[in-house]
Amino acid sequence: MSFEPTLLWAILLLPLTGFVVNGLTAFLAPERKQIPTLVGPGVVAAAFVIALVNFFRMSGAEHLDPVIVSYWSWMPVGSLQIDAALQLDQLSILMTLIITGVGSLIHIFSIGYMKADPGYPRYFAYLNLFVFFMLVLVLGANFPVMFVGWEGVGLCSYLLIGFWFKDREKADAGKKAFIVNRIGDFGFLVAMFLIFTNLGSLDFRDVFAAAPEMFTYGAPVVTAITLFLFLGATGKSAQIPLYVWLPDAMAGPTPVSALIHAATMVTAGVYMVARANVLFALAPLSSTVVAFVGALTALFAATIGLAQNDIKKVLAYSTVSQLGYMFIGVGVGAYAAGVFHLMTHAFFKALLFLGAGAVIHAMHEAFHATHKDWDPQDMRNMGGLRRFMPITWITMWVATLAIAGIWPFAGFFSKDEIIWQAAVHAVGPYAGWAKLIWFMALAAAILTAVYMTRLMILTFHGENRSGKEEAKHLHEVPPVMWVPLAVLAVLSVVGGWVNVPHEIADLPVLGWIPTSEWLHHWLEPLTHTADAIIAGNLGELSDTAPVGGGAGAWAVISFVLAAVVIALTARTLLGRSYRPAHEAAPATGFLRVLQNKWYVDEIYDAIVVRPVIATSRFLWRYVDQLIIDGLVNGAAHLARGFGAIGSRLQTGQLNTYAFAVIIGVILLLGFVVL
Amino acid sequence: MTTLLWYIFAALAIGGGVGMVMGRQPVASLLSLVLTFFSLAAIYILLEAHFIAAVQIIVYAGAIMVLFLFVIMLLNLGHDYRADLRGLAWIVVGSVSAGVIGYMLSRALTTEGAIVDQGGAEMIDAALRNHNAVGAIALPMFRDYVVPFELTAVLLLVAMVGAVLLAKRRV
Amino acid sequence: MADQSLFLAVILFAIGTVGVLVRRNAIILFMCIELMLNAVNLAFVAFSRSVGIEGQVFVFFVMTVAAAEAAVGLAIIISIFRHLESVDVKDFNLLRG
Amino acid sequence: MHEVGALSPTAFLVSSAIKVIAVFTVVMVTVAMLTLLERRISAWIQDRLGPNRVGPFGLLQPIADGLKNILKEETLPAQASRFYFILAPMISIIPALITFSVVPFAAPLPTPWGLVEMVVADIPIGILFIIALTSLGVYGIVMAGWSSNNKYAFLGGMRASAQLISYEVSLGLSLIPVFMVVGNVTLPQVVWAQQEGIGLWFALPLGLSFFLFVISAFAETNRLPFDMPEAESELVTGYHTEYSSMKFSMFFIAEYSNMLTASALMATLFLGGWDIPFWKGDNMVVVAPGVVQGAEPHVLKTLLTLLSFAVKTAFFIVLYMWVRWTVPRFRYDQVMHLGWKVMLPVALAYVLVIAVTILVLDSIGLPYGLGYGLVLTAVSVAVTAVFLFIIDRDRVISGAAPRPERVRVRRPAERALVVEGEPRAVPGYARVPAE
Repeated sequence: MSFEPTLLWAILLLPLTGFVVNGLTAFLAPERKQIPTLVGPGVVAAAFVIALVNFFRMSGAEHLDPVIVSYWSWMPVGSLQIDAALQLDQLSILMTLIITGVGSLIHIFSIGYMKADPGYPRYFAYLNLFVFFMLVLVLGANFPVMFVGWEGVGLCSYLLIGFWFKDREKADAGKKAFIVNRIGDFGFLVAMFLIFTNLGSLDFRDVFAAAPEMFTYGAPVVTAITLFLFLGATGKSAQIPLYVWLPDAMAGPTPVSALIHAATMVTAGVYMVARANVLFALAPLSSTVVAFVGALTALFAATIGLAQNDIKKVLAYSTVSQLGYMFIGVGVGAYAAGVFHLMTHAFFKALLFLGAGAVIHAMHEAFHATHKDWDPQDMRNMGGLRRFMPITWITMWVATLAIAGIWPFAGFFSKDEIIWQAAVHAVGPYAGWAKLIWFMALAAAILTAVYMTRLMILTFHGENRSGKEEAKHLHEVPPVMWVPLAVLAVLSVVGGWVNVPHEIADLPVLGWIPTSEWLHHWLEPLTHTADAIIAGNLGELSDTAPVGGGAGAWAVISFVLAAVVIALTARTLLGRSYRPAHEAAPATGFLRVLQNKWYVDEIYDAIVVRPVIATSRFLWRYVDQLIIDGLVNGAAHLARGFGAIGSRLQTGQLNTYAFAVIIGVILLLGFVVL
Repeated sequence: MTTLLWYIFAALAIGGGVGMVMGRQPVASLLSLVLTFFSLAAIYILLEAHFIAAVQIIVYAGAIMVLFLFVIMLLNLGHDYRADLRGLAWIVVGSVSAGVIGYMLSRALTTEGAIVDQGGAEMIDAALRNHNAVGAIALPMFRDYVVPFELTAVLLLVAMVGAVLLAKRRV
Repeated sequence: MADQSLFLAVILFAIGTVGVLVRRNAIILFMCIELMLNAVNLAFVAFSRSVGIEGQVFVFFVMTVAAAEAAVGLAIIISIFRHLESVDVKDFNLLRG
Repeated sequence: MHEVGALSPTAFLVSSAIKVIAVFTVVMVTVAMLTLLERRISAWIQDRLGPNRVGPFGLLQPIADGLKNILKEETLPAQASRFYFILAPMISIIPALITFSVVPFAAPLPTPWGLVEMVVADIPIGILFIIALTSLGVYGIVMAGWSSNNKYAFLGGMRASAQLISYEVSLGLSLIPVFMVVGNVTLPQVVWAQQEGIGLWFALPLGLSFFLFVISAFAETNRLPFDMPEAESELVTGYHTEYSSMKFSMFFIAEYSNMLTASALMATLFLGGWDIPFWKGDNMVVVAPGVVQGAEPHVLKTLLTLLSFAVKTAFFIVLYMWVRWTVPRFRYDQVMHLGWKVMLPVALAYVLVIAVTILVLDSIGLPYGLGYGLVLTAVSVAVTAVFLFIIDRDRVISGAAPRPERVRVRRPAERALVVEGEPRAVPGYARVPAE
């Protein structure tokens, strides 16, 4: 069935216009804050409306084929034909809705958050540019266009992390993000070259149509392609081993963390794997690697999150951990589940970050009012904020329950589905790994509940530790900031209801929400090839978890487990008393290891950076200076010896040389002719 | 008519070439070479390569040779003739080798099957009719030979930078 | 006419060759090389009568290269002239062994 | 479409011969009259009378001059290269006259034997031919300068070669927007594009090109303010120093016919050629031998359009003369500066701007027509404004003035101003030149 998208180009062009307008404002009249206030959020909201129109028109149609709109020929070189083309399908419209929807809420929040910043127009210019590139990424109809968006969001991320570039540390964080991302981009590029040499095209439609015929299941080439693609994904989506930039990326303004480093850009890797699902389905080894790296990251980041004191750092590691879940989902072959978690995560993680932003905003204003130089982001300086910021408190609890997986919040459905899918895919040659992944995912879920409860208790409950004078200045944030929080809170509750599996709907109490499995049906046209490949090669899926028990039972178990863990953590932590950061004793033992993030940065320094330097030094001192220079000098001496003889032939006269050339030409011609 | 013109211009081209080699003063050599280039442009027109003919005059006669002329004048090599012909031995050797090359090339060209007519003349006629003189050559150049075209652009840029750097007095 | 043009190209090429061998003025050497390039161009155009427009496209590239070569070559000659006060290649003997 | 009928081969030959002779005669006579016009205009500008004795209003003065030139003694410098010395005036006059052959000077003429196009030779490479020929103009001057074996003549030749190479580049580049908009390089098509295709004279939609072309054309014809090669005050008269009698006169004829051709070209390329403004009745183009598209050809129309063409050309000629007697000469380094550092980059940038505009207009599907032209006009006006008021900032266009000397303002020293609590008078801001 054919479908004519409505104003598809405008979705892209609106944020770009916003960028131009705000950028010009930043250049010409930085003090004019009205322009960015109107234009910045306005263009994104307008793009959201257009996306919504398209979405409703699409949802009326059954089994829609992807709509490809080609605007102009971009790189027509020989057999390589790349168009500047956009692809509108079920996945990209979903991503567009998330980006523009959550994006416009965050833009609105930013009006309040960045109100006093001198770089206000520049901030909105970058943010709009980011939205533009992110939309290019998700709407592109071929790998190169996607790559343009991919690089573009990396650029905007760099610009926004280093937004306060006068602070050396923040500028360095931006550079770190940029450099670590380059490693991933290298993987993406190599994957593109491989795809082009093997399939002769880079258009999504052609590649995914040709791949099942060209590659056998588990062929080395497709495994290599997918592994390189995944390398790209680990860079952008902050997975082991390239996750290290994301926690540092918290140096940017908090709404940026919410938009870029939680809700949208970091999900690009997940989107890419989901987009290339056909390729990944053909490569079981790569898929297992994806899922296992995801599980490892989920667990690992969760443990680090347990011991962080900076409210944004906790959320950053939480993001890394939740991204790990998404990779588990897309890795085990449950692409819809991964995208589902991507969506719900966008709601509640944006909410958490914006809530944290609100808290930081309030703390900052309080400390600013009394000129206290305490860190407004350190949770040890907070405490008891629920009395001052009730709306923030409630909405953040909603998000916490969602991320911890409490029924009926959104996270329950998405996370439970991923864990369950990991369990049922534990068949075939990699069954053992899948079981391990399932177990790790469960463990990470428990840790999630713990660190999120800890964050809430430390921030909002107990005694206020900011100081008496400061407490007078604490107050709720203005409506322009709490309204987005409220909207996101509603979404964090109902966001999961679009995809309730029938197993849960069959349960007595939890089955209150009717089954829909809407998202599965919605994405089915894009995933059915991959599903067929997996079903054809993996065989019958398991219907129980590795240790027994069906879907319904495990849903109940994980819900109860999360609830119990939250209750226990809350009880334990509420009983303790905390001291402000500058009075607190340094952590000891294992807690210190966690607080220092397992010393990963130091380990990287020791096993990557220093050995590279040491090896280079060794190569320079010994290999280069002794062996190679020795060889070269020896060769030179030899050559000089010959040259002494040969130089007698050199007359220095140009005509003689020309004559030699001509003799050569005559010889060659003679060879050809005679 | 065209054949007659062809012979006239061919004779002029050869005459110009000989005049260039024999010319005593550099300016005289140069002007003879311009004559050759001009005749070649005329021959290109007879071969229906109108665009190439125009470019031949614009680039060679109009730009490259004027540059040569400018350099000759800049170095003031105008009138004072300095003997720069090699000795008789060289002249003999040179003529003989050139003759050998000429003979071999002619022989290669007259070999049966060396030149296969693939209907180029008709293709060129059709292209000229459909896309006019400039379009006929622009289409293959910008479609099939984009990469070489870009490369020549880079080459020109590099040459320009190099020339400026070389000819600059103080770096 | 295309066939005769090929022979004309051969003759011009040979004249250029003679010039390169017998002259010592660097600028005239250059001009001889330009003549040889032109002979090749003529051959390309003549070939384009049998293989199609591509022959003319290549002439265009040759001309570009010739222009680049002339620019760099003349710059070299100018800078040599500044050192040696001569454009006679017999004076350019730095390469003598 | 109007079928008038093609000419038979014989009629074609006859009509071509007639055109050649007619155009040659008209051009030569006009050139002769131009010398008189120049003197009259210079006299008018300098508030004097000018030649007015020979014939009514001095109209027979050119004949008298011609007679005088023929009767003067031929001189030949002793050390001159005789062959090139004699060849030089011929070489310089040929391109100037040949260029005229591709300029269409009137609407096609219907005759009983078929349709006669009012252009001597409509060749497929049109404007490229003109560029090629203008690039040859330098040889005559350089040869004259070199073969005279005279210092001044030689310097004039050098300057000419440098100046002509420099301005040829911007001349060619300023024509590229015209190619791009017309989509063809033949001049009748250029005229047609201005009549019907765009419906605007290119002076509007390609304003900056027009501006650059006029300046380059001044430089290419060696007219003031770009008369470096002659430069009476410095180089005696440059390359003509050693020439006398008719050979000298031929250089003059070459200069004036160059001027005439350049004016005709400017009129054709940018002012609609023989188009009569605001009248659709003359909009026609020959699409095949004997077939006309657009309005119906008529003898009267041909005459009217010829008049229109003559008026436009005359306008540019008068402009040439007016500028010559108004604007002072550039210094040599200023000429080079203007050519390489101003005209060339601007022409390149303008090509880029027009190319992008055309690409955008084509991709949004705006039909080729008046609207298209108006958008281009808007772009050109904007670009010209940017060029004149932002890039140039009154430096080059108002005569390549020297850069204003940098002045550093010394701040009053703050120390040692207070003596015993009494503030001393603060010395004023002293202006000192920068090191």
